[in-house]
Amino acid sequence: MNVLAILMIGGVLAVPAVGLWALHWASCNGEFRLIDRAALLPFDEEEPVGQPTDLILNRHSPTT
Amino acid sequence: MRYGPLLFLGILFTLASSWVGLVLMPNRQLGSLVANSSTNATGAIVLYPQARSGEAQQGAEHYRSLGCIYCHSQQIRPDGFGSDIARGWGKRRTVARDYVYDKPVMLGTSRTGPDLTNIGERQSDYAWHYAHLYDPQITSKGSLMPPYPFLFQKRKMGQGGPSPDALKLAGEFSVGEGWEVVPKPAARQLVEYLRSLKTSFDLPEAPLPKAAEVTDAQPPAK
Amino acid sequence: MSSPSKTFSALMPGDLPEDSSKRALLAEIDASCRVPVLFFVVSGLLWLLAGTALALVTSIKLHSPGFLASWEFLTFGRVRPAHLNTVIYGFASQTGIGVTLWLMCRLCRVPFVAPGLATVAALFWNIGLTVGVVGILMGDSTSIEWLEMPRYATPILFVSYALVAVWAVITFRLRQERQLYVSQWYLLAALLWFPWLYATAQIMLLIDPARGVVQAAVNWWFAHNVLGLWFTPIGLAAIYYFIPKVIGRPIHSYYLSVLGFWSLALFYNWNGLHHLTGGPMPAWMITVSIVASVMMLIPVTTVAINHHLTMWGHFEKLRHSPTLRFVVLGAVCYTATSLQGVANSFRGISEVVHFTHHTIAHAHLGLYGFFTMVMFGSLYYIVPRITQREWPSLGLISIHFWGCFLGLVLYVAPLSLGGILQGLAMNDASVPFMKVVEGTLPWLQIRTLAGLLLALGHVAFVANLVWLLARVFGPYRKPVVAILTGIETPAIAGK
Amino acid sequence: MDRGEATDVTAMHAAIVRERPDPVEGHEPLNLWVVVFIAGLLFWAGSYLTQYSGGFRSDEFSEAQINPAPPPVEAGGGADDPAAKAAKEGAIVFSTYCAACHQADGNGVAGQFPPLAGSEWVLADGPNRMVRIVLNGLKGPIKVKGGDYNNQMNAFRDSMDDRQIANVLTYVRNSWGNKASPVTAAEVVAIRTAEAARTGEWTAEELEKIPASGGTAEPAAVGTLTPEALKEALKKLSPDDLKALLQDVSK
Repeated sequence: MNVLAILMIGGVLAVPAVGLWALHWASCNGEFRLIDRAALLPFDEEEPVGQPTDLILNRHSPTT
Repeated sequence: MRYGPLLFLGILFTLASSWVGLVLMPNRQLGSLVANSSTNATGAIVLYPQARSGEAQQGAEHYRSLGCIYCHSQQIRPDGFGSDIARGWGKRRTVARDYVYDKPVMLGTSRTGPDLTNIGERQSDYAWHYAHLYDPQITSKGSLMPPYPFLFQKRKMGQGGPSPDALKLAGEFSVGEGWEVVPKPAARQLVEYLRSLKTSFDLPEAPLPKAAEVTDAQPPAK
Repeated sequence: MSSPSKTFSALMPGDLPEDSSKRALLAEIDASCRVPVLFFVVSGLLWLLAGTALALVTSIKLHSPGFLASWEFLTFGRVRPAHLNTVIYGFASQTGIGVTLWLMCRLCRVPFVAPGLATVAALFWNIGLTVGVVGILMGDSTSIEWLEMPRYATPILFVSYALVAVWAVITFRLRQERQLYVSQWYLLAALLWFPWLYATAQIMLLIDPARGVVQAAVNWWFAHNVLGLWFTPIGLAAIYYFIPKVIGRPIHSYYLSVLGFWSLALFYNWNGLHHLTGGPMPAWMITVSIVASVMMLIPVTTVAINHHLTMWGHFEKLRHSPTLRFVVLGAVCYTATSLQGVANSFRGISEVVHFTHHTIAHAHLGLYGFFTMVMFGSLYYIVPRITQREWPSLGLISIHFWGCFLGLVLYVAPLSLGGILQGLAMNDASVPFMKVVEGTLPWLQIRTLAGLLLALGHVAFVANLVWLLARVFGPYRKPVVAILTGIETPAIAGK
Repeated sequence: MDRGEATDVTAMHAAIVRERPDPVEGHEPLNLWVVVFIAGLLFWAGSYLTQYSGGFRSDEFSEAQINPAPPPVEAGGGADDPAAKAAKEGAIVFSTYCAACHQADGNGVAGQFPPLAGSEWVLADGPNRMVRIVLNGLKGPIKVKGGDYNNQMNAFRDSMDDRQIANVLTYVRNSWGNKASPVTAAEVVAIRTAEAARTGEWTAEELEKIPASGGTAEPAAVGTLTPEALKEALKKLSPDDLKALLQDVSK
């Protein structure tokens, strides 16, 4: 029982510690550098930004 | 984010937190709960809850197999929270200890039908349960509960008239002269299970309404 | 499952059109996804049809209890879990895995690794599922909600799932693109969370049942996390990919995406026990879950803002892209159902709606309105690319969309309201219970009507897909340009 | 498909034009209000958690602060008016134990369960028979409101206490158009003690012999044991038998 409690407390302290360490490690390794670059990942030279795809319905409509 | 490790770590820790909190902790707090022993008025030791008789346990298996849980709950919410107690479904809220012998625990999440936590005390009549299972319309007109004819057997009546446990079917439900409907073992076991559902026992963590409260309100004298 | 497996012989990447060889990586990736993705998707949709049929039976039984009542294996208490398991593990999970495989390949920029592995996994999944659903109808249902499939079926599912997870890790390791897109976080998380949830639930509920109400805690920890940590991440991953992809514009704010993902990961998995409010659980467990449920406002609002601002100025494209239509509808339903969930988790509201049909409506708004819609949208985008064929009938697409949309509205709105009224009546002890029951009747009948509309949509979709797959056998046609420029094509003339 | 869309010049250019004024997509920083909103939520979470977690105990099931349980039903109802209390409890007891067979509207089920509404048995000028039925149950043929019934009602002597029986009978005698004198717990107590020896259900004929109202029925009729009857019986015994009997009883 007591042992378990100690383990619990230890875990409660350890988990955030590891988390903080991981964050530090990550930032040192440039994990967060230019993080928003990834926003462009769905696109490529064949389907670049600015080219809508899959517009197959109601093509006769005046709006396009 | 370019590399995996951080992502993996985060994914791991987030779920680990609730796994500890909502799985391990409950198991540590309630996983070894046992029946409560108390002494009743006559000084005898009373154990509650008690493991079910064989028949009732088989009935529980039918209850599970037929999916009764999808319309009937087995939990009484505290007085003043919902109308569970005001409707007389139970005398007190149910607590963890009420379920220590249930496998699986069938609390239920729907009340298309009434709660059954205490049905064994509210309705212990075999005849009623048989009629109700055979066709709920007999006992409860307008009920949305399906009939369970496959739990009963229609057979020719013996020379000695209807057998003792034959259903008393009249009017639109009668099965014709010389025929009778009798419950199969499954029906009997199911009813035994329902009759075994009783929670009107005192528990330290959930006492029954006190006798004092019971006797203070006398009906008006003539 | 037989029709797809027959299809595949004709689907091998041999019959690719000449001019597509010019297309670089994308074409190669899409082509490599054909067999495994189609296997998951097609069998998923077959299960959808089965699940829809079971759903209709269930719904009719609920307001006409005499319907099909004389057969034990078709009694309400068995058809209902059969419906749930077919749509959850048969349709939703398999289609979700199919979409996941394709997204992973595309975002990792690697052609499908070991298609054989994934195809075998799909095969086993369907076997396990058939065993499980038949087991339920035969009376071996465990009566543990969301885990009704009997013990002898689940290991098969688990093995097949493990194969998928292994595949995902391999693909992830081999990825050519080092940057990770938000969709990939969600997909990876889902793929790693699910086995953990499933294993825990199986062990503590079926293999070595925990004592008493601990089972209830595990049950709802699992059941809610199947939604929150399995379907929701896959659905959000698809939304995060397809909205920017279709409108040709990156997601509005990447920081919001980060916030949305980690707050979801942090809070969603604590939600489960709000299903036991008022039940025989220590107060703190319920309270913790309520707090976590309210915290869900963070991921929900951030994701909603992000998607809305991304769509801003592009709403007219909804008229032209079936993918966008379904995906955006799904995104809206996600916001709606999440806010509804937050509200329902409060003790005061739970007191009314708990135990009523309101919960059922809520679940369908989430799993159907959100997840299923997003999956439909994704398939409209994926299937033409991996089969090199266009959708034969635009008319069927419209029938599909409007059937599902109207059906959804007609299902969720009335049943939510009916559930609230039911709860209010039930909490008034002076109303006889039979009166409460009678009060729910009209809402349950409307639900059957809605179910018919949904079924219509599903049939239209599957018909369109079968038609498309049938063309895979024939000579390659070049319909796309014609359709996009509005020139009549055999397909359009044919509808 | 890609080839097709590439040929769709108009849409493509239209889109590109729309993109120009918006070059920094994916780079939008966090909105301050989002941060404030989150901080507020976290604060609420902390306070709610500390206030309503019952000290994270395994045997603390109620978050009383949120749902102060009103006084129990027995004491609840119309303030201190005992009549209101009695009526309220009577209704609850009825829905708990009786409504399943006799139905919420008291009309029973034709051929199965006899009606209570307008039943001559219920409206009898005294509760003697009804109390006995509730205590020990009833079986065999019985005629109610001209209808024939032959079913079994089980005994409630253990599941209901005297006050509950009194209240539910008062409720039955004054609902669905019924109008009859209320039943007091005292009457129930008297009959319960008088019939302490009784086991098994009553039958209609047995009950017919009991006067509907007035004090407990004469012993002979129903084999009850009032003190007077006991004295009479003992007088008939021989001294030895009496001694033996007393010794027997005293142990």
